[in-house]
Amino acid sequence: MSKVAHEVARVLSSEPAGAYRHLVLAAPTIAAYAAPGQFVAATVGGPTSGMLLRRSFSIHAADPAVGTVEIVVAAHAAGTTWITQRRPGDEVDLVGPLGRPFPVPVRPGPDGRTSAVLVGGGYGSAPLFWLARVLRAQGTHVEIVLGAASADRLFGVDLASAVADAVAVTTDDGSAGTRGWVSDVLPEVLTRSGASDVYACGPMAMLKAVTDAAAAAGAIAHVAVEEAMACGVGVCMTCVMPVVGADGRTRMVRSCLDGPVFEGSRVRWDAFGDGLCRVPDDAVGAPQVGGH
Amino acid sequence: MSKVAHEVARVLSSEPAGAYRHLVLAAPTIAAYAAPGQFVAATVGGPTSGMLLRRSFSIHAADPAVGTVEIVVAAHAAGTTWITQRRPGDEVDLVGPLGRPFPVPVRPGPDGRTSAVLVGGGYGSAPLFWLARVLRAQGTHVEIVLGAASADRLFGVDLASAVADAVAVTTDDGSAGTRGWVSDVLPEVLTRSGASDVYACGPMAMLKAVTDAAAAAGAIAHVAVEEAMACGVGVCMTCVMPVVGADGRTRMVRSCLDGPVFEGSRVRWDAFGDGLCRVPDDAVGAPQVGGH
Amino acid sequence: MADLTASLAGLTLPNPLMTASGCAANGKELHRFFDISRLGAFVTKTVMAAPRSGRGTPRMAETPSGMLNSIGLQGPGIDAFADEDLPWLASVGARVLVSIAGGTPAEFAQVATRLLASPAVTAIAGLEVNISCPNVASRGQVFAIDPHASAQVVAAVREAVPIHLPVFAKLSPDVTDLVTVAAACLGAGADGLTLINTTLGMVIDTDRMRPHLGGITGGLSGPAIRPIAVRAIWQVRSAMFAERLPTAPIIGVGGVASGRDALELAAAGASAIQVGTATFHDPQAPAHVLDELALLLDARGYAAFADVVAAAHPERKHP
Amino acid sequence: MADLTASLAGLTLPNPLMTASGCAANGKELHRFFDISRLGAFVTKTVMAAPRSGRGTPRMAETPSGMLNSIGLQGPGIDAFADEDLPWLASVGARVLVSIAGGTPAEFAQVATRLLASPAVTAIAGLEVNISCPNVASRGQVFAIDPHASAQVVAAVREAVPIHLPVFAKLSPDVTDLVTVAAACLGAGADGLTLINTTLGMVIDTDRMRPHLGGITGGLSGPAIRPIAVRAIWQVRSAMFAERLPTAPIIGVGGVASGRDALELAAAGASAIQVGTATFHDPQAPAHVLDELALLLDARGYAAFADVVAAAHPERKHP
Ligand SMILES: Cc1cc2nc3c(=O)[nH]c(=O)nc-3n(C[C@H](O)[C@H](O)[C@H](O)COP(=O)(O)OP(=O)(O)OC[C@H]3O[C@@H](n4cnc5c(N)ncnc54)[C@H](O)[C@@H]3O)c2cc1C
Ligand SMILES: Cc1cc2nc3c(=O)[nH]c(=O)nc-3n(C[C@H](O)[C@H](O)[C@H](O)COP(=O)(O)OP(=O)(O)OC[C@H]3O[C@@H](n4cnc5c(N)ncnc54)[C@H](O)[C@@H]3O)c2cc1C
Ligand SMILES: Cc1cc2nc3c(=O)[nH]c(=O)nc-3n(C[C@H](O)[C@H](O)[C@H](O)COP(=O)(O)O)c2cc1C
Ligand SMILES: Cc1cc2nc3c(=O)[nH]c(=O)nc-3n(C[C@H](O)[C@H](O)[C@H](O)COP(=O)(O)O)c2cc1C
Ligand code: FES
Ligand code: FES
Repeated sequence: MSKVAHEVARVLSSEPAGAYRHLVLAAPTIAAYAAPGQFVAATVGGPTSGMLLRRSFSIHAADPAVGTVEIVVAAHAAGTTWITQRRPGDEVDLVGPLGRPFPVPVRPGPDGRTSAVLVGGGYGSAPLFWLARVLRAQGTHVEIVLGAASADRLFGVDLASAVADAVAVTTDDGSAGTRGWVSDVLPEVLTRSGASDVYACGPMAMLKAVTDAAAAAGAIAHVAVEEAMACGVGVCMTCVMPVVGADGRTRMVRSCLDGPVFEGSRVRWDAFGDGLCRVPDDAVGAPQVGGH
Repeated sequence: MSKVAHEVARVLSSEPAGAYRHLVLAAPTIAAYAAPGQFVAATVGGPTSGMLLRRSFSIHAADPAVGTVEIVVAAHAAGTTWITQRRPGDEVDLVGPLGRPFPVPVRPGPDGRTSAVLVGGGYGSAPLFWLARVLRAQGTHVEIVLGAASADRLFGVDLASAVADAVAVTTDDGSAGTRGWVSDVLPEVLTRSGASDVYACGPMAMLKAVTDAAAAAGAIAHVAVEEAMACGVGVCMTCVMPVVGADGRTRMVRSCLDGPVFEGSRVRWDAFGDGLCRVPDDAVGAPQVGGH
Repeated sequence: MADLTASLAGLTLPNPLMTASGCAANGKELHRFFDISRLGAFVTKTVMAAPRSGRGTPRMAETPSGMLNSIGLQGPGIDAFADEDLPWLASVGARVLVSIAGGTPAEFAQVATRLLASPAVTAIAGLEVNISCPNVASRGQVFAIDPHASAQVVAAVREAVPIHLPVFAKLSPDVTDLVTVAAACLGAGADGLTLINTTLGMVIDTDRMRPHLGGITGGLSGPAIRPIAVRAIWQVRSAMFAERLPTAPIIGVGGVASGRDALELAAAGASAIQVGTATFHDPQAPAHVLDELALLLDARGYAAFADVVAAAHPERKHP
Repeated sequence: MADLTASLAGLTLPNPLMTASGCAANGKELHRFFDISRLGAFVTKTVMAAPRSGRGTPRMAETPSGMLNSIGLQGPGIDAFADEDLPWLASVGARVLVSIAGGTPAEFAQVATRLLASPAVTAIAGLEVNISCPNVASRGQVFAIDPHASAQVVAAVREAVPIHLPVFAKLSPDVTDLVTVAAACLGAGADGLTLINTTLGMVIDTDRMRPHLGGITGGLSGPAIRPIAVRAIWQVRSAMFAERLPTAPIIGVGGVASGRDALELAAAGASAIQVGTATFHDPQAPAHVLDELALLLDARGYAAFADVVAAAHPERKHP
C-alpha cells in the first residue's frame, strides 16, 4: 500500500466550472504522494455534522512544489453540496491519496512510441488532464475523448487541447461536439491512433462500453470506478465489486484499495444491473444455495 | 398566548462583548411582537446538523422600526459555539418571541413613583437594559445590579449607566466592582431605593438569593429562569418546574410558556438541588408511593 | 395534484400526515404556527385517568440526530382532557386520534369510556393505545414487551368503545419478536398498529458522572431512529403479505423530518405518517412534511398517496 | 498522567481502547495512519471457517449520525486468517482479540480450534464470539436473540480453547430481555461480554422505491445508537450489582467518537471501549479517542481509568 496522509486542507480557491465547482486545496503531504487516478476522501458538514461518512473525489491535479491538490465536484446531494459551498479560507479534512493510480502504457506501437486514449464522462474527466501531462512527458501520444449529457456537464474541454494531441467531444443533446455518446466516436479514435491503452473515468455504463471498444480494438482498458464508499481506506468492505484475479478467479475486492482503477477486462460487468451488483455464483466464497 | 413568528433571520452584525458575542439579527416580525423578558429559539448547525433541538436566547433588544432583534450569546457547548461563529450575511432560523414578558411594577412608592431594581448575573443581564428603558419611559425609578465571576463575564456595564438611575457591579474575584455576589449588595440597594419590584435573570442560585432578598425587603421578585428546553414553544414538556399557582397548589409548569418569568415567591426552590429538580410530593399529580 | 386521501381501518382522512403523541401537546401551541385542521389527524399527548405531574428534571438530553426523553406521561387527566382539550380541538376542526394509557387494562378502558362522555366526542377519529407505559401488575415493565399483556389492554379498550371508532395499538420496537406482539394486538381487536414508539436509551452526564435524566433511562427519538422505524414497519408489513398476520393499516412514526422521510415510511408499508421530534426543530414540521410529500408525489407522477403505500415491497409490485 | 491499564477477565491491557470488529479490517490498512500496537487490543473482522464473498452491493447507506451496513461477513476464512493476518498483527506487536463466527456451534468451535494452530497464537489476547450471525438451525435467525442458542455457541468455544484465553460473547441489543441472554452466555462459560452489536435497521431508496441495501435490512451503527449502547451496558452492569448476574467485564461499543463518549460508556459499566463506525469518519479515531480519554481523566483528576468504570452507578458510589 502506498503512502497516505490525513491532513486538514485549507481552501485556496473555489470557482464554478460549468455545472461543477473546481477547488484548489492546500494539502502539501497529499500533494507530495499523489499520482493520477488516485482520490481523496473528505469529511462533510463541519464539526456538528449528522453525516459521518467521507466523500471521495478524484484528484484533478496535485502540485508537490506548491503543496496543492485540486478536485472537481458535482453537487449531487447534501455532502457534495456542502463541499461546493466551501470558500477560500475554509477547511476541509482530507485523507489521501487513496487507491491505485493509472498504470502507464508499456506496449509501444510500430513507431516505438506508446499511444493512449483518455475517455472522460462528465466530471469523470477531472483526473485525465494530469494523466495526459504525465503520459506526454514520458513520450506517449495522447488523445482525449470527453462526453456528457449536455455542454455544461462537460469538464475541461478548454484544458484538453493543451495536454493532448487530439480531442473529441460528444454530448447526448448535441449542445457541444458530436451528438451522441463517447462510445460512438471511440472505435474510430482507437483505430486511428492505434492506442495500446485506454483510460476511462465516468459512469459505470460508459466504463463497460469503453472496455468493449478497447477489446474490439485490441487495446487494454483501465477504468476508474466510483462505487459507494463508507471509509475510502479499506476497512469497511462496503465498496467491493467482483473482479477476476490473476488466478482467473472472481473475488469481491475493495475498489478503494485495489481500485479505483481496474483493468476493464477483469471487471465482472455481468454482475451489475439496475443499480445493484450481485455476487457472481462462481466468486470465491459466494453464498451456496441453502447456505448463508 | 401572545403572537409568535417563525422566520429566517439574517445576521447583520456579530461583535465580541467580553466573554460573549453580541448579535444583531434582521427578524422584523419577531421584532414587532417582542417585549422585554421574552426569548427566541434558534436552530443550530445548519442544514446537515446532527443537533436537532433549538437553543434559547433572551431578547437583548428588539427594534420594530428597523426590524432587528439582538441577542447576547455565551459559547457554552457545540450549539452556542455555532451561533457565536455566525457572521454578517449568515442566516439563523428563529422562532419567537416566546414566553411571557416581565410585568411592569404596579405599586407606586410614597413619592407616587414606581421603583425597580434589575439584577443580572453574567449574560443574564442581556434583557435588562431594554426593560430598564421601557420602565424609565413610563416613569419608574430604575437601579441596576450586575454580577459575574470575573470582569470579562459581566455584560453591559457600559450600557447600564445610560438606562439606569444607579448601577452597582460585583465580581466573584473582584476584577471589577465590589468583590462578592449580587446578593451581598442587593439588600442595601433595595432598602435605599425602596423598590417595589425586583427583576432578575441569571443562574438559579442567584435567582433564589434575589427572591429571598426581595422578600426580606417587602418587594416582589420577578425571575427569568433558564431551564433546559427541547422545543421552546410548549409542546414537549421538558422545561417544566414546580410553581405554586393562584389556587395555592404546586404544578409542574412549562417554563417556556408560563415562564420564563415567574414571581420568585411562587417557585418551589426547595425542589431544586445538585442540578436536578424533583417533583414536590404535594404537587398536583405527583407520583404516589408504590404508584407510577 | 396527487390525491392525498389516507384510508385506514374504515377511517378516511384528507391526507396521511399526523402529529405524534407527546410531540404536539394538545394543539393550541402548534395552532399558533399553522392550522392544525390541515393535518389528516391530530394525535394528542397520551392521557391517563388522573392528572399526572410527570417526572422531575432533566427530562431530556440531546443526542446525535436525536433526543432522549423521560417525561413520565405528564398530563391533566381524562376529565380535563375530555372537557377542555378535546372541545378546543373540535372547535378548530381537527380530526383527533386520542392517545390513551393506564396502569392496568381496566384503567385503559376507564379512560376510553370517560372519553366517550366528552361533549366533543364527534371530533374523535380514533384511539391510539399507548402500551409503552408501565404495567402495574409487572413491577413497572411496560405492557408493550409482553404480547399477552398488550392483548389484554387492546381487548379492554376495544370492548369499551363503539365499533365504528378504530383502535390503533402503538408498539415498542424493543422486543425480540415484533410480529408476535403485532399479532396479539390485532387478534385482540386492534384495527391497526402505530409503529414505533421510542426505543430505550440512556445518556450519562460525564461531568457529574451520573445518569443525565432524572428517570435514568429514556426514550430515544428523532432521525437517528428512522432506520429502526422503517425496519419495524417493513417487518410487520412483510408478515401481512406473508399472511402471518391479518392485513391491517400501519401508522408510521419515527424520525420523519421531510417529505422524503414520509415517503420512505409509506413505501415500507405505512398508510399514514406521524411527525414527532422534528416538531421541536421546526414547529411547522407536520405541515411542511405534508407539503413536501405532496410535491414529491406530483414530481414522481403518482396519482395518489395510496399508490406509494408499501410500494417498496416486491409483493406489492408483483402481486 | 492517569494509569490507563484495563483489566478484564484476567487480561491486562495497557489501555482500554480497541477497534471494533469489522470496522478496522485486519490491521494493515489502519497501521498506515497510526501504530495499532498503541491500542489496548486490536479486534479483527469476524472470521468464519470458509472464505466468504459477503453480500452484493449496495452494502451500506448513510443515515442521520449513523450508517446501515450489510456486509455479510465477507472474509478470507480461518486458514488464511491464521496463517497470514494474525502473523502480520503479531509482527507489529498488536494484542489481538479475534472475532469468530459460525453457522453452528460446531463451526464456532472449529474456527477457534484452527486459530490455536496459528504460528502467531501468542498474539491472541482473547476471543470475541460474534453471535449476531445467522444460525443455520433456525432458518437464518441470529443466535443472539435466543439465550439457549447463544449459550450453546459460547459453551462450544469455551471448550475448544485453553482456559487462560478469555472468551467474550458479543450481544445484540435487539432483544426484549438482554439480561437473560447475558446470563445464558456467562452461565455457559463466557468470561465477559461485548455490548453492543449493531441494531437492525432499514433504509428505502425512495428514487427506486425498493430497499436500499441488497440485503434488505442491515445493522445500524454510529453515534446515532450510542444511547442504546449506554443503556445496554447500564442494564447489564446494574444486573451484576443487583446480583442477578455474575460479575464479569463488559467491553463497550456503539457510537464512540470522542474521549467523552468513551468516558460515558465506561461510566455506564464498560471496562474497555471499542471504536467502530467513527473510524470511517477519521481513520485515526481509535488513537484519537485514546488520547482524548487520557487527557479527560487527567483534567478531572482521576488517578486511573479503573476509577471511572461503572462510576455512574450509585452502587459503585455508595457500595
Ligand atoms: C473514487 C471516487 C472518485 C470520485 N470522484 C468524484 C469527483 O471527482 N467529483 C465528484 O463530484 N464526485 C466524485 N465521486 C462521487 C462522489 O463521491 C459522490 O457524488 C458523493 O460521495 C456523494 O455524496 P453526497 O453527500 O452528495 O450524496 P449522498 O447520496 O447523500 O451520499 C450518501 C453516501 O453514499 C456515498 N455515495 C453516494 N454516491 C456515491 C458515489 N457515486 N461514489 C461514492 N460514494 C457515494 C457517499 O460517500 C455517502 O457515504 C467519486 C467517487 C469515488 C468513489
Ligand atoms: C429562556 C432562556 C433564555 C436564555 N438566554 C440566553 C442568553 O441570552 N444567552 C446565552 O448565552 N444563553 C442563554 N440561554 C442558555 C442557552 O439556551 C444554552 O446555553 C444553550 O441552549 C446551550 O446550548 P449548547 O449547544 O451550547 O449546549 P448543549 O449542552 O450541547 O445543549 C444540549 C441541549 O440542552 C439544552 N440546554 C443546555 N443548557 C441549557 C440551558 N442553560 N438553557 C436551556 N437549554 C439548555 C439545549 O437547548 C440543547 O437542547 C437561555 C436559556 C433559556 C431557557
Ligand atoms: C418528548 C416526547 C414525548 C413523547 N410522549 C409520548 C406520549 O405521551 N405517548 C406516546 O405514545 N408517544 C410519545 N412519544 C413518542 C412519539 O410519539 C414517537 O412515537 C417517537 O418519538 C418517534 O417518533 P419521532 O422520531 O418522530 O419523534 C414522545 C416522544 C417525545 C420525543
Ligand atoms: C461496516 C461494519 C461492519 C461490521 N462488521 C462486524 C463484524 O464482522 N463482526 C462484529 O462482531 N461486528 C461487526 N460490526 C459491528 C461493530 O463491531 C460494532 O459492534 C457496531 O458497529 C457498533 O459500534 P460503532 O457504533 O462504534 O460502529 C460491523 C459494523 C460495521 C459498521
Ligand atoms: S470504502 Fe471502506 S473498504 Fe473501501
Ligand atoms: S421547551 Fe418544550 S414545552 Fe417548554
